[in-house]
Amino acid sequence: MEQLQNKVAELLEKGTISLMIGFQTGLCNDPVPCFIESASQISQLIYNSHCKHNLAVYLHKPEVKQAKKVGIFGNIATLRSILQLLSENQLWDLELTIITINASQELIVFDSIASVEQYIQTNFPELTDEEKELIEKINAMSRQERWTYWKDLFSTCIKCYACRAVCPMCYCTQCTVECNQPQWIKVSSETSGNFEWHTMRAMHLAGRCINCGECGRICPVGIPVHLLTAKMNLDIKKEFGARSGISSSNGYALNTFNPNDKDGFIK
Amino acid sequence: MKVGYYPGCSLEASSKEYSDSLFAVAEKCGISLEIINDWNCCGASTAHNLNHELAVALPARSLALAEKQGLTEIVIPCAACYSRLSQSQYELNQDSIIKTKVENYLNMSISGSIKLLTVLDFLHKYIFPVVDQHIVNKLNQKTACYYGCLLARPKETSTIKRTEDPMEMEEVMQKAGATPIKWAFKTECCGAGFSVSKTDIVAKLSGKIIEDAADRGAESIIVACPMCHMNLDMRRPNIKKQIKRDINIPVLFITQALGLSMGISADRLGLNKHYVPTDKTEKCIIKKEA
Amino acid sequence: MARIGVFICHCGENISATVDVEKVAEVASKLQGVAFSTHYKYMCSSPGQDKIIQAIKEYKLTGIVVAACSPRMHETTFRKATAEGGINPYLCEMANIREHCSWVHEKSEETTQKAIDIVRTLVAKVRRNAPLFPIKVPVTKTALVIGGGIAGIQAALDIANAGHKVIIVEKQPSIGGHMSQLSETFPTLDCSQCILTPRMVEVSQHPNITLHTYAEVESVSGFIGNFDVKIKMKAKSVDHSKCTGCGECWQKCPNKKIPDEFNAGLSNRTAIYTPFPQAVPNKPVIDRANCTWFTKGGKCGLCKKTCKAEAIDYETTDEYLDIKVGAIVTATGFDLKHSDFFPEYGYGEYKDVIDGMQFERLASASGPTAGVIRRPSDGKIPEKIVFVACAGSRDKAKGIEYCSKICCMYTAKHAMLYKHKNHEGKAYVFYMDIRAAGKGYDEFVRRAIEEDDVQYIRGRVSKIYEKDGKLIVKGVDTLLNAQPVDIEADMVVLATAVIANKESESLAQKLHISYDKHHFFAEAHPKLKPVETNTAGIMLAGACQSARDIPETVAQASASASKTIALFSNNEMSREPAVALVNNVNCTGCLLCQEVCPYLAIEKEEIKDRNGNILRYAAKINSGLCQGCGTCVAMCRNKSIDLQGFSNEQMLGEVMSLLNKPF
Amino acid sequence: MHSSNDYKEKKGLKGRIAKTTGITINKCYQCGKCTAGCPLNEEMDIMPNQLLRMLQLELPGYEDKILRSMSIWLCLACDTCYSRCPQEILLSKVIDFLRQESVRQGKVNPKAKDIVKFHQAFLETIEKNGKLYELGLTLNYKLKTMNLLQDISVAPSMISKGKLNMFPHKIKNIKDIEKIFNKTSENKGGEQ
Amino acid sequence: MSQFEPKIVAFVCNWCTYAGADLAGTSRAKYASNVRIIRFPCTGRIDFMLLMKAFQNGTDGIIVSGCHPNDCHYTSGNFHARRRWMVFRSLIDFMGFDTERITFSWVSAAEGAKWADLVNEVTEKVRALGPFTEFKNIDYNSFNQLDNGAIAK
Repeated sequence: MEQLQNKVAELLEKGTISLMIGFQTGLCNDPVPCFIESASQISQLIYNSHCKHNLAVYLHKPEVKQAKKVGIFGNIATLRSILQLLSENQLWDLELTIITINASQELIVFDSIASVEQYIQTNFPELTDEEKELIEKINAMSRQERWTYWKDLFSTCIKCYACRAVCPMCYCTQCTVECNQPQWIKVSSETSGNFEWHTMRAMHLAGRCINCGECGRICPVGIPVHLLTAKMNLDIKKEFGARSGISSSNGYALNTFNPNDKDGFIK
Repeated sequence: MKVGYYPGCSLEASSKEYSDSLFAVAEKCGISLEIINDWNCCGASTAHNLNHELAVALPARSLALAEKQGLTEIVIPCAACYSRLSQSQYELNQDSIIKTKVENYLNMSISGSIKLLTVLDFLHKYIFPVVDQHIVNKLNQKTACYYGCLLARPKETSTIKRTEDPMEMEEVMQKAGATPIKWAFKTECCGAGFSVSKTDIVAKLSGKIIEDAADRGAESIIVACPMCHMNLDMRRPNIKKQIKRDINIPVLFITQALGLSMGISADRLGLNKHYVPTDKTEKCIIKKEA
Repeated sequence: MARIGVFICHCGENISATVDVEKVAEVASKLQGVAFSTHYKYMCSSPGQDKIIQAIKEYKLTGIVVAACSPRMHETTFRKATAEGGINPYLCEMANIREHCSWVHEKSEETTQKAIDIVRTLVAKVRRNAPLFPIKVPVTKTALVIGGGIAGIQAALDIANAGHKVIIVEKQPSIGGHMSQLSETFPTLDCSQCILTPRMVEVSQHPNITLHTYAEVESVSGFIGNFDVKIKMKAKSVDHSKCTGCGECWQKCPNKKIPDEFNAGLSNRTAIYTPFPQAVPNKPVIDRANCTWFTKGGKCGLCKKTCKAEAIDYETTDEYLDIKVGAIVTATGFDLKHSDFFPEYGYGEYKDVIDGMQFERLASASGPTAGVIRRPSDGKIPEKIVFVACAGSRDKAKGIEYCSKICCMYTAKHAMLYKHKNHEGKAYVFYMDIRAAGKGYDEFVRRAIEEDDVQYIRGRVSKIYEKDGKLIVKGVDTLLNAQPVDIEADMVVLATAVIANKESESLAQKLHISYDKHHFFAEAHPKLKPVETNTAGIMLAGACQSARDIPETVAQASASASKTIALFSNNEMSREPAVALVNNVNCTGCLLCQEVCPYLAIEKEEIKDRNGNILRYAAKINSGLCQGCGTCVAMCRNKSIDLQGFSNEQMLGEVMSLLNKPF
Repeated sequence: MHSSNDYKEKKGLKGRIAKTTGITINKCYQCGKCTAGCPLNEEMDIMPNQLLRMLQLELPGYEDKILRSMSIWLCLACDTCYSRCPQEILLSKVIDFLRQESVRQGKVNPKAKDIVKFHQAFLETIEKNGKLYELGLTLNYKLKTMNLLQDISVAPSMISKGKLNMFPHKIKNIKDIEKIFNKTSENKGGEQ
Repeated sequence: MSQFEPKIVAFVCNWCTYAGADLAGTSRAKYASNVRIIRFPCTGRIDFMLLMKAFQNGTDGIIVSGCHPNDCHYTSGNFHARRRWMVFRSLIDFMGFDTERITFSWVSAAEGAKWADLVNEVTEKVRALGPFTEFKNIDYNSFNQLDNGAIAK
C-alpha cells in the first residue's frame, strides 16, 4: 500500500503524471475509483484484491484527456482494455503511466507497452467460474428455454445504456442506437427492440470485449449481458484462435480472416 | 515401462521365435509387454475375402478387450494382424453404422482411441532411446530389409514414411551394425495368404525377392512378418525348384537380428526353429569395439 | 417528395406470360412516392426507352424503376435513357421480374404477388437513391511487365511499339525464360534460341523499354491507371555501366561446382556468372549465396582483381525503386515438378531418370553435352529411352488433376530428336491419351510414330527400378489385352507436370488478384475476359495462368498488350461511383476498417483545429482505390461509413418495404 | 448440379459396389498402372484394369465373366495398385466384394475352389477355437481338398520345431466368437 | 385451409449468387416463389443488423449467399463475411433464435441449379418450422399488431 502511495506521490512530484486513476475505499469498504491530482490526496489511494473495477473506461473522459499525463492502476481488466484500446488507435492523446501490483505483492511501473503485453501473457483465467457455469447452463438449455430465458430478461431491460456507459470499448461518439437516419433501433424499450440492442452490442463487442464483466455487474435490472460477449469470445477463441486485449497491435478477430476458416455451417 | 501386446495366432505357433525374440529384446531394454486377455484371431488374410463384416468384427473384439484392460498402446508384431486390426479400427472410426452394428455384436463399446504399433513403431519408440547401451555385438554383414505389403500399405493405416522405399527397418539394422543394401523388392508381395493353398505362386513371387536380394549381395534377409518369413524360409525348397537356383541366405526376424547384436543367445532367439540355417549370420557377429 | 416512374416490361411474352403485368403496374401506381406507372411490350426497345425519357419530362420524375430483366443485362441501357431524360442516371434501378420471377415460376397469383413485392422493394430503394457522378481518374501511360520470358517479351514489345513506355522486371539475371532453355520447338522443329534471341535483343535496344533484371516486385498499391509499384533490385555486385561482359571474371572464379539452373542442374556454373551465352543483358552477377567472398567473409576476391573495367563491387546492396504505372501485365511463367516427386520412380534417386527440361538441355546444341544425348550417370549414349507422359499430371492422388497440356507434344518432339540423333536407338513412349489438338500438332505426333518409328505404348508406368546398370520400367500395354510390359531402358524421361511458379501465391497477394487452388492466376472470366484479372488494370499472359505452349502464350501476350494499349488510349478514365464514404464527424478513428479493405483504400486522416493541432483521427477512403465492396460499411460499428448506391438507408428501406413495414 | 452418381441407384454390379463400398468405379480412366504393378499380372485371366473396365461398361455377360474369373481369387490384397492409382480406387476392397458376390451366386471359378476351401477351413477353425489351430486347419483343408500329400513334407518338421501345436488352444469366451459368426453369417461363404 | 407459405428474404452478392439466380432463370429452372432477393455488391456488405431487422419485421426465413471462398469478386469480402456469420449465428443461437431459419450458402454464378435446389430446400424447411412468431408475440406494442394485417395481404 505505502509503496503504491509513495510511488504515485513521486510520479506526481516529478510531474511524470498530473493525474492518477486508482482506487479508494468507498461505502461499506468497497473499493471505488478515485482521481488523485495532488500529494494531499495520496492517502486515499488503496489497493486490495477487491479492486476489480475496470478503470480504463475513464480514459475516454474529457477531464482525463485534459490531464494528458495520466497514471492508472492496472488490474488485469484495465491492462487488457488498454491494450485493446491501443490496438484500436485510441489513447494516442494520452501519456500513460501504468502501475500495478502483481500476485507476489511487488509494485510494477511498466516501462513500455511491450512489458504490459508480456505481463498479460502469463496465464490468467479468461472467465470466472460462475460465468463459465452460467454459460454452460444456458448452452445446456433447449432452444425454446434459451429463448424464454433471454426474452424474460430482456423484457425487463429499460434501455438505460449503463452497460454501454461502463464499457471501455463503447467509446463511439455517436452510438448506432442514436443514429436515426436510418433509425436502426427503436428508441422505446420494448422487448424486441431490446433484443436488437443487445444483439448489436454483443456483435460489436464480440472479439473486442475483454471479459471484465462490468456491464453485467452494473445492470440495474440484473441482466447478465456480459455472458453474451463472453460466449462470443469463447467461440472466437475456439474457431479463430484469437483473443482480445493481449496485444496492442492486432486486437480484432473479425477484421481479418484465414482462407481455411471452418465453414461447415455454410451450404 | 508397460506396453500392450497382441500376439496373433502365428506367433503362438509357426512363428514362436518371433515373439520369443521380441520378448527377449524388450526384456533387455526393461520394457514389459502385457498380453490382451483372451484375445482372438483377427481373421487374417481370410475373413475379408468372404465376409466383410466379420473381417471388421473379429479384430474389433480384441480391440475392445484391450480398451477394457485399460491399454492405450498395443504392439502387433505380425504385419498381417496389424493390418487387420488397424484397418478394422480405421473403419470403425470412419463408419458409425458398422461401428454400432459391431458394438452390439460384441456388446462392448469401442472408443477406437488405442494406438496400434507395428513392430517397427515399437522398436523406434521404445527400444531406440535405450538400445545403444545394450548393443554389444556388430552384425557384420550385408542385409536386405524386406517389408512386404502390409507394413507399407495401404496408406490409410501404414505408419511407414516412404511407401515405395521405406527406411525404418534399415535404421534398426544399422543400429545392429549391419549394412542394409539398396534393393528394389522391399515392398513387393511374397505371396502371403497363398502359403498353403497356392504354393506355386508363393514360390514364384518369393523367388523374385530372394533372387534380387542375393544378386545385390545380401547375406541375410530381415523380415517383420510371420507370413513373409514362412514363405521365404519354410517354402525355400519350392522356391529353389521355381528359380532353379540354390540360394541359402537365411531369413531373420528383425527382433532376432537386433537380439543377436544385443548378445542374446541364438537359442533364446529361436534361430534353431528356422528351415534355412542361420549359422552364416551367427558366424559373422563380431564384438562391437567400445 | 419523390416522384418515381415505374415501367413494367412484358419482355414480349417472357414476363407477361406468367406475371399479370397490368396488375403490377396498377398496384405500383399506388405505392408511396410513385407518380407514374405503366407497362410496355419491350422496355429495352427504343420506343420503350423513349417512354422513360418522355415520362421524366412529362411527370417531372425524380426516380425510375424499370421492372424487367436482370440489371446485369440492361441496367446501363436504362440508366442511359434516364440520363437522356434529364435526370441523374443513378436514380434509376431495375426490378428483376424476369430471371428471378417470371422465368422460374408458373403463372399464378403468387408469381404476380412476387413481382409486385420486387417492384415495391425497388421503389423503396429508389426513394432513397441520390444522384451520383462517375469518378474520373487519370491514366499513367506506362506499363509494367512482370517476367521476361517469351510472354513478357512479346507483351512488352507490342506495348512499346504502340508508343508507350514499358518497364520489365525479371528475377533472373537475364530475360529469356524457359523458352531460352528449349532445344527445338514443336511442331516445326525450328531452334528455339534462333527465334527467341532476336526478340531479346530487340527488347534490350527498344527506346520505350526499360529492363530491370535480377529484380522483383516488392509491393503494389494503387489502382487501374495509377499503380504505385516498389521494385527490389537485388544486389548484382557488378556495376553493369562499367562491365564490358568480357567474361574474364567467370573464367577465373574458383567456385565452379554450383548446379547450373539454366542447364537444369546437368552442369555446373561459377559464383559470378551469366546464365547463358546469349544472355540479355550479357553481363554477370554474383550469386552471393555461393560466392566465397560473401560466405567466407572477404576471402578470394579473384574476380575483382581480374576485372580491368573495375566493375566488380562487393559493397552494392539491394536497392528499391518506386515507379508509377497505369497497367500491369503478369507473365511470371511456370515451374516443372522434379523427378524426386515420384516415389514409384525412385524418389529422384536414379541419375538417369530425368525430367523434360533436362532432356531439352541434353538435346540442345548449347547444352552441357553440345547436343549429343548422353545419360547423366556415365555419359553413355543411351540405346533405349523410355518417355513417360502424364508424370504427375492427371494424377489426383498426387494432387494434380489437370492436364499439363504441353507434354504430349514435347514428348513426341523429344522422342523424335533422339531418333534423329541416334538412328539405331529405340524410343518408347508410355501415354494415356495423345492430346495434339493444335495446328499441325497431330501430324507431328503421327510423324514421330510413322516415320521415326517411336513406339507408343498406351499405359501408365507402375514402377521403375535399377538393376545391373539398367532401368527396369514396369509398364502395361492396355491396347494389347493389358499385357504387362517390362522394358530395360538406359534412360527414362518423365514428362513431369507443369505447376505454378512457386512465388505465384505471394505475388497474387501483392497484386490483389485471385488464383486457383493450384496457384495459377485466375482470369476475370474464363471465356470473355481470358487475359484480364478481377483487378482492373492487371492483365495475364502465358503459363502463369495455366499450362500453355509457345503459340498460345504469344497470342495471349499480344492480347493483354492490346488491352493495355486500349486502356492507354485515354488520358482519363471514369469509374462507377459506387464507392464508400466516411462520415468523419462520427468516425471514432478506430481504423479497424483498414484491415478489411482488399484494396488498401482506407487511410488515416488527421482532423485538426484551426491552429493545426490534431483533434482526432478518422478513416478516409480513397475513392480512386475503392471498388465498392462495402465490407468496411458492414463492419463499421457506428455506421460512420456508407456505400453510395447501396447505402444503409437504401438497404434497410428494401428490407422493410419487402416485409411491408412502414419505414 | 445433378449428382453424377445416379447409377448408384441402379442395381448393376457397379451400383452395388458404390452402395456397399462407396467406391466410384467410373473414376477409373484405364491408365493400366494397376496392372503394370500387379505382382500376379502374369497369372490373371482378367487384368485389374480390364476388371474395372468391364465393371464400368456393364455389358451383358460381363457380370458373369467377372464373378467366374480366376483373377478375383488371385488378388493378394497387397494394395500395390491402390498405393499407385492416380484415381485412388481401392481395388482390393472392390475385389473382396466381388468374391463375396461370387460365392453368394455360386459362381466361384473351379480353379479357385481350393482357395475358397482354404478360407472356409480357416474360418471354421477360428469359429471353433477363436484362434488359428494350424495343424487342424491344414488337416481340415486337406480333407476338404482331398490332396492329402501336399505339405506332408513340412508338417512333421514343423511339429518337431514346435511350430505346430498338436492340440488346439481355445479362447475362454468362445461364445463371443460364435455370436460374431452367427450375427455376421448372412454370407459366411455359401456351401458348394 | 391452404398450407402455410413462408416469406423468405435472400441477401445475396451481385457477382455470384445474384448471377447464379439469373442463370437459374435463363435455364428456366422452376423453384418455389417464396423467396425475395435483395442484391448487395458483396457478402462483405451484408450487415448483420439487416438480418436482425428482417427477422424482427416478420420474415420466416433468411438465405444469405455469395461467392465460394477464393472466388470473391473483391478477393476477400466473403472471407470476412464468413467470420461474421459464424459469430452472428452462434450468438443468435445462444439467445435462443432458431438458427434453422437462417441458411448460409455459397452459390456461384455457374450454379443456377444449386440456387433452385437451395430455395426449394429452404422453403420446405421453413414451411415445416411454421411461421416465425416468436418476435411478433413478444411485444404488445402497436407496431407489429398493425402490420400483421399488412403481412397477410
